[in-house]
Amino acid sequence: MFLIYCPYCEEHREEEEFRPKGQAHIVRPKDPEACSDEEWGDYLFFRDNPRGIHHEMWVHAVGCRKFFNVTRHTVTYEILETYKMGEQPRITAESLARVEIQGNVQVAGGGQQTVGATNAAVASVKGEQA
Amino acid sequence: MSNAATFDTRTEANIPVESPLAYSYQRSGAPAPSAKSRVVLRERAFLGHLVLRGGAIVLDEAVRAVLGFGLPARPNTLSHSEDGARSIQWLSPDEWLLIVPGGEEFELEGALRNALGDAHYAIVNVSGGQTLLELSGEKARELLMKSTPSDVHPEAFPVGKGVTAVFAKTNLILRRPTETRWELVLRRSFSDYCYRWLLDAGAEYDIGVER
Amino acid sequence: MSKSVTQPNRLKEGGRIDRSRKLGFTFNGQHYQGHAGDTLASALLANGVDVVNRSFKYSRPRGIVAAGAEEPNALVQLGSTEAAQVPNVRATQQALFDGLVARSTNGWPNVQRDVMSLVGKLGGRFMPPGFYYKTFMAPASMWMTYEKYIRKSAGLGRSPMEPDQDSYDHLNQHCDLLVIGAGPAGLAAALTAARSGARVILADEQEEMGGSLLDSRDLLDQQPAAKWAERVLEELAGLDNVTLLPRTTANGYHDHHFVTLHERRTEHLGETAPLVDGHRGARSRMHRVRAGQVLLATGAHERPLVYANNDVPGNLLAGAVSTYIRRYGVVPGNKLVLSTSNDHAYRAALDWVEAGREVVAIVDARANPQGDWIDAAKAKGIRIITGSAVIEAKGEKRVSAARVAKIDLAAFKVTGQAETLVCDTIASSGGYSPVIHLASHTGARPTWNEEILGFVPSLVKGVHAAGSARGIHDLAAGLADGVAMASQALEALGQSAKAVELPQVDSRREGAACALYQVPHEKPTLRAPKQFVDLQNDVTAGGIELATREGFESIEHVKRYTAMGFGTDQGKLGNINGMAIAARCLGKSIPEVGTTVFRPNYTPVTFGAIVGRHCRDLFDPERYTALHQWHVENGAEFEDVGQWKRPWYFPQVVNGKKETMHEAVARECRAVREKVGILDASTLGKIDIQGPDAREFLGRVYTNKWEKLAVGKCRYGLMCKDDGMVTDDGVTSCLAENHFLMTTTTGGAAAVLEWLELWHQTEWPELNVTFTSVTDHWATMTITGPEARNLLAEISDIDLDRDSFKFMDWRAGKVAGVPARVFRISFTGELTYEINVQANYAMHVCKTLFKHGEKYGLTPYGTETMHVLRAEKGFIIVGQDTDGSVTPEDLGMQWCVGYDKPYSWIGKRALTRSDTRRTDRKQLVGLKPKDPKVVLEEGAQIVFDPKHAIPMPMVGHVTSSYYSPTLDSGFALAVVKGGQQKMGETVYLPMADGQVHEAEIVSPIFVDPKGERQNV
Amino acid sequence: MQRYSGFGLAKHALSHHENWERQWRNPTPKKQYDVIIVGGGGHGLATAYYLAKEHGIKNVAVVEKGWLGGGNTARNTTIVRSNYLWDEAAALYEHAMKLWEGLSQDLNYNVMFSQRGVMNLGHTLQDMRDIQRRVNANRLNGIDGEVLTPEQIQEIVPIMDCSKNARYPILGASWQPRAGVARHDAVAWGYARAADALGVDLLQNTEVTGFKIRDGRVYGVHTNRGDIEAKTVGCVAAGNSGVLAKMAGFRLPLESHPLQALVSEPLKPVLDTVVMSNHVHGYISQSDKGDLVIGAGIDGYNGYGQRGSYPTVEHTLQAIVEMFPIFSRVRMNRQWGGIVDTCPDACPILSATPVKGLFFNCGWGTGGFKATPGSGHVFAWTLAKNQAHPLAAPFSIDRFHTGALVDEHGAAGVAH
Repeated sequence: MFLIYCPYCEEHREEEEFRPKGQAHIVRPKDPEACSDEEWGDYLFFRDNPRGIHHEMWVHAVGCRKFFNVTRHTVTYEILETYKMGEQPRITAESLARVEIQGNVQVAGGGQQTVGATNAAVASVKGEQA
Repeated sequence: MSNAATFDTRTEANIPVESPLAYSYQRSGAPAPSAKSRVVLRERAFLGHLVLRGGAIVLDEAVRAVLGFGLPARPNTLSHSEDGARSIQWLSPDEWLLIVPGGEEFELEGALRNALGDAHYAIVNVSGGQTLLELSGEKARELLMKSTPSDVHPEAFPVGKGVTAVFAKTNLILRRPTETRWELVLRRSFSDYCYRWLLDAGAEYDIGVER
Repeated sequence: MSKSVTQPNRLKEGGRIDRSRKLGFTFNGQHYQGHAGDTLASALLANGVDVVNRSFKYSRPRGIVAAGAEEPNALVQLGSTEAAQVPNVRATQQALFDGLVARSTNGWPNVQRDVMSLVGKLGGRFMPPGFYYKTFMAPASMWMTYEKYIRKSAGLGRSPMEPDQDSYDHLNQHCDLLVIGAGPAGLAAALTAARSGARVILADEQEEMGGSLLDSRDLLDQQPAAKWAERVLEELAGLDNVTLLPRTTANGYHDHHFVTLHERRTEHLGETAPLVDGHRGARSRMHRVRAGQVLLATGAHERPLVYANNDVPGNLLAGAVSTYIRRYGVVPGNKLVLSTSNDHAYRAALDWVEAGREVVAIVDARANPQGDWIDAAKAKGIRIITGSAVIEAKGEKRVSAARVAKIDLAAFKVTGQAETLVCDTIASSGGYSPVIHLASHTGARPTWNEEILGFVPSLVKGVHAAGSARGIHDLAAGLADGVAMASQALEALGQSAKAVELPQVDSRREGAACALYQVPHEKPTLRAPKQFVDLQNDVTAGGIELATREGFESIEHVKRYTAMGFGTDQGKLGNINGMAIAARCLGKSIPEVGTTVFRPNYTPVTFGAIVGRHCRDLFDPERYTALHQWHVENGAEFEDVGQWKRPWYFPQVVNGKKETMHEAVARECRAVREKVGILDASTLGKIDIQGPDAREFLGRVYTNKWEKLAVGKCRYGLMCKDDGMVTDDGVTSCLAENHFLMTTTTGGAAAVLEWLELWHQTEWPELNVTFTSVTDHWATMTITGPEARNLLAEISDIDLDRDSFKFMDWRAGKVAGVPARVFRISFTGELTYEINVQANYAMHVCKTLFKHGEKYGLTPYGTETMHVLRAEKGFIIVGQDTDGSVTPEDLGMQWCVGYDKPYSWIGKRALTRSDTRRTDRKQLVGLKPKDPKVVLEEGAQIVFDPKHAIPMPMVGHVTSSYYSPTLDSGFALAVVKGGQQKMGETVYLPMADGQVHEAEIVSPIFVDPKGERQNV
Repeated sequence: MQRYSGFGLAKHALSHHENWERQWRNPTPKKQYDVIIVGGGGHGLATAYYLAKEHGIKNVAVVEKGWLGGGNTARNTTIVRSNYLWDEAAALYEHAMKLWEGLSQDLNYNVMFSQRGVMNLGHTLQDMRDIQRRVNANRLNGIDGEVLTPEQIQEIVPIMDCSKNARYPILGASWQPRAGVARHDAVAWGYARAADALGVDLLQNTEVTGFKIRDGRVYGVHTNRGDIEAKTVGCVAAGNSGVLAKMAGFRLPLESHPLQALVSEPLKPVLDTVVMSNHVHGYISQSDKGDLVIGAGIDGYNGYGQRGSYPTVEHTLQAIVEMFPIFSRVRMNRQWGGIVDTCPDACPILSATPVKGLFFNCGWGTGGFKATPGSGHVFAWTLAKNQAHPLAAPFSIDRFHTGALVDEHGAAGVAH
């Protein structure tokens, strides 16, 4: 069960208070009538579904009822940041990849980094791993 | 003016009213508190409950002008009048719950609307839809631990805090106005469930219900 | 009780039991006695009970092997009454209580003489791993018969057949540091954190905290180690910031340091929770712990050696022998042979000798073991046979001898002549495996440590391991590690650790262990007597070898093919040995073979404890309206709609007979059509919408137009998702220029509110509008029927004149002296007023209505009558007449679609996709059965050609179907392909009983098609 | 291939089981194959088997990043049924059901397909409408099924609480007698052994790291063991389909979610059929070993972690104890999670893709195991003929653009 920091309540709360709402930053086309069926279908149904860093929307359903965004690793389930609606993530797959190449650290297949492969720089960015 | 309809839902005192727990008392009973009771529950029915929506700065100003105290400054906290009879709780960055003695809510709404003028805000009277329970006693906190995943340890939940919380399989508003007292604000339709839950979970503490 | 008092294996003194308290218990129908402080296992051993169970597959006699959670054999069925039965209780973890009743889980007619053991003896050879995949295939039709017999031998214990009388609960806990395990490292860690002021929880699975300190031979500060443990526990118990949880197993480590701790509160007291002060508390309790940091001080499990017939009762773990002697004052035999790969196990022999019994020999696999333990054994005159191991046990229901031989570890073979040593007990030790289960739950893969010959946990951030749990088996080092790891955890929390003075431990010289898992036998593994790896699942070394021979090379394949580690002990004893054997067979190293993943639970937990209080009456909330008591008192039958209890119908007693639903509904329908009925409509969702942009917002989320709705007016609205499918509907009223009251379906209320918030917060934050649920604030009573106006007029000050208060208007005024908003909208097609009052007044208004309503024939009706009446009018129920694949156009509700609204409202774009443009989509129509007596089945499938062979092309289905008292016939709503263009055509409904009903496609509006009655 | 039989088993017993052959080889990858199947789970192995057996295409590699059958095949609750609502889905699952019925003999591997019947409970009036609708549709589609009354249910499952006092009383159920359970691992192993015998190379520990694509056409895959070429590549990777699609340069209408399951300790037989309830949200059967096999819900967030949230397990067991109060003292042994790739309409994707020669078979969500033989069978046809099998045609990716969804949420309900 996750522990999620609500950027509006400014507290960590239990996952039971929240509901996941899927991929974040999906914007409804400004002019739907100008969309092709393909574009409209893409907007409705097609998702990034990454194995790794995922920006996703949650709602603090039992709480402030605000929607907000979470950057989370979909294998380790580690939450790297939460941010308010309208804001952009500070941590992305790309930003992490840059750090990882510098650190030359291998992440185990399960996504969990083992004790033998510690690297402070990556660990701090990757948050929960050490 | 916000151009919203106001409506005084109260009427003469001689018309009978029923609290959301009326059926529950009849169906599940209300064990009287005894010397053994380590948790005591009391319903404070028929209070005035108003939801305020809008920007904190404008609302704070209006509330101060009308009630003499302001909005709570921080998320998840309460502010209240000196005698404790009126309180305002932060619910979200643009939402507060105002609880006042029963019967004050309509005039208060009007006064606030006057004070707020053309500002963007909303006030909604929800007095019929919720009730407030007080919990006290040495095991009140443990009873809450059985019921909610919120951290109710004094370090994490000091006096003056209030949150929306998961409670058993529903949710409610949980507040701690004083060192010894907890308040639960329940939705009417879930109140029987919450009441039965409290009696069941509180049985081992000889929970008593003050009526 | 005649022969029950002897306890032949109980020592005169020693151990932590209370000899002054005698407890009687029954095992397999035989009465015995033990003492307070015993486990069921120690009491059975004290009484000389050898055979405690039969094995799962081969039905071999089995005895107690271990003293804790790793025990694979001693599973019992507990309980003296049916409702109190608990299957598969591990005797080593069950505290003895007076009157305990237990039976072996297997063995028929009894565990001593088991019929199935013949099968095991003779047929064992014919049951290699996976044998069922290779057999029972011919003839195909016989598998179900074979399976019936296979199933008969399934299972260990049995389920109770009566409901549990006990209750369970949850306690949500939060702490800075959770310490799991109260052995030396855990106690040192907890003490460090506690003194530093952190919120600490210390949990330990055993009856008594202290772990290995309780049976240690070591002295701490010149005192028995247990004394130090007692002192520390006393200090911890006195601190406010510490919660001590004995008898509490951490059974699952979930994300973000959420750990479930299962506290067995009363299982040591009796089979049901005792009455205390008139209350029966929870039998057990699940602590749902959110920890800042977690410290695993879970210790290690000793590995047995794998040798032939190592399952015969009398084969025990060396450490268990010490535990039984030192903690329980029980020596589980007379003549001991110890087979070991390490120094530490020597203490079992020392304890045995000191208990006054004979150690036949210590058999050490190492050529030249050196160390203090060895010296101590020599000093006691114990024979030590080096470079050797027990290769085979002899005996059937109890060990009678051990065959010992020289072995070559590297070549994996027996190199000398075997010597047979007469004995009744063989203790073995192949080293110590850190208990890595909880760390493994987090998803972190453990890593093999060649130095300690075990897997050590990998740790995600926030998790720490200390002491034996990470391979630090030395006592002094383990204590220091506890302090160090607690300090590390505190630092991570931003707290600083206060220094803790550790007790002095005498240092001891210990030699290195050797790697020994399976012991070679003279015969090849597949021909040797069975060498058990997983005792609970009867997995043998030969089975593992066979699996690898057949190409099962991944350890997961080996595990699955042989069932290794699938037992209730989850391979605590066997897994590492099994991996080592697989590695040997595959010519790989253990880390190359890898480990399987441990999953929660660490040890099994009753469903009841996980369920907690969320059962029976509290399984799920029941939501009531303010009029619920009235409904109950008036005999309503209820329908579950979401969590709401809604009156379904109100059966009356007519001539001493209670009406059927059909009768009641017919009566209620007639009352509405002819007089007046009343419905509790309070469950409909109600959302207060305020703000200058409210109107614009409504226009975007509803399919129809809202810009012209005047104050005092109401309008029906239809809501779609952006895929164009109908998702909710309801009436929204304009209360003031910037103020609306939206109603939603009962089931959709919460979802619609969240839907509105979603769009407002994510797409249109610029719109100035707010949404607040007022569902519970208002109670809604719908009075409907020709007499509705007359009735309302009696108790209301509102001008009800048909021209001033028109259909689709709302007015405020008083009803029964209570301020009310009255909406003139209709879901029945009759003259209708929906009276909304603050819910606290609802009962008064309701009673007043009935007081005045009697003369008008006011009749309460429920959801069933509501459904009939609305269906007669062709009004849809979202979720019944729609299923998420229906557009407004499919419903024939083009009148409710604002095609030319400036904003491309939610759902609009999707209506022009190629599939939604099709003209042969399923469309809502009415169906008139050709036989008016027929009420079509809801869900009946519709075909055009009933003579078509199966599979028959289906063109739609019946969504709503009722008998109409008004029409005196059945009628239905349905969706039919292209139905709107097929009015008057005949369709067919082939039913399960062979009947084929005929029906005509008609307009869905059956009553008052012009809508005159609601306008009167 | 060494044929399995009771007689053969006895013969091997006499030689101490020292002469059993490998069930499949462990070959070195060839440079080139006619077809590459990415994903060595049940569906992938079945696809390879039917390619070889029915279409004579034997130069096939199954590329598996871990061990055969190690994904959802090994993690599901083994329910097999075909009583789906919509014609398209029903036809596909019934096709699978017919193959299940002769599978042990076809593969010469006992997959322990046990047709003990599956019951879907209805607790509300709308549940019952949906059940009637589905059973009526099944019947006209030639799929067995009936609607049971509470009394009939009680007779089949005497230990269930069918009383009116339950929070959500049982109002009825749908019942498919031909449905049941099968031994999940055996399905993967049986297909693997049979495919291997026909010449298919099963490449374990071989991870696809990319696709070789030129001019919009696939030519093979990159793997950690080198490049492997083929002009036809079929991806059957369940939860990891989205990752593969990304490698090939497109997205899918999928989200991968954790789906949890759990088992009790083994018990003497007490429940002989499969009971599912969408409304109180739980389903349960008892394995031949005696474990109660219980499906928990799907977690709402995306996750590849093969574990989900604890409250999901709590809610599931609450439902089980609500239906079976006698199980309160039974103990839960183990829980685990799989990764399910869910489609917006709860139906699979069996489809060509924007890359020529590259096909995807995915999106089975919570219902993949029961489809294994049918999925493999129609996908093999599709790969062999480079054209959608008629049963696969409705499940093309295009439907998410045209809007022709096959909405099986009602039938899929909770995970199963």
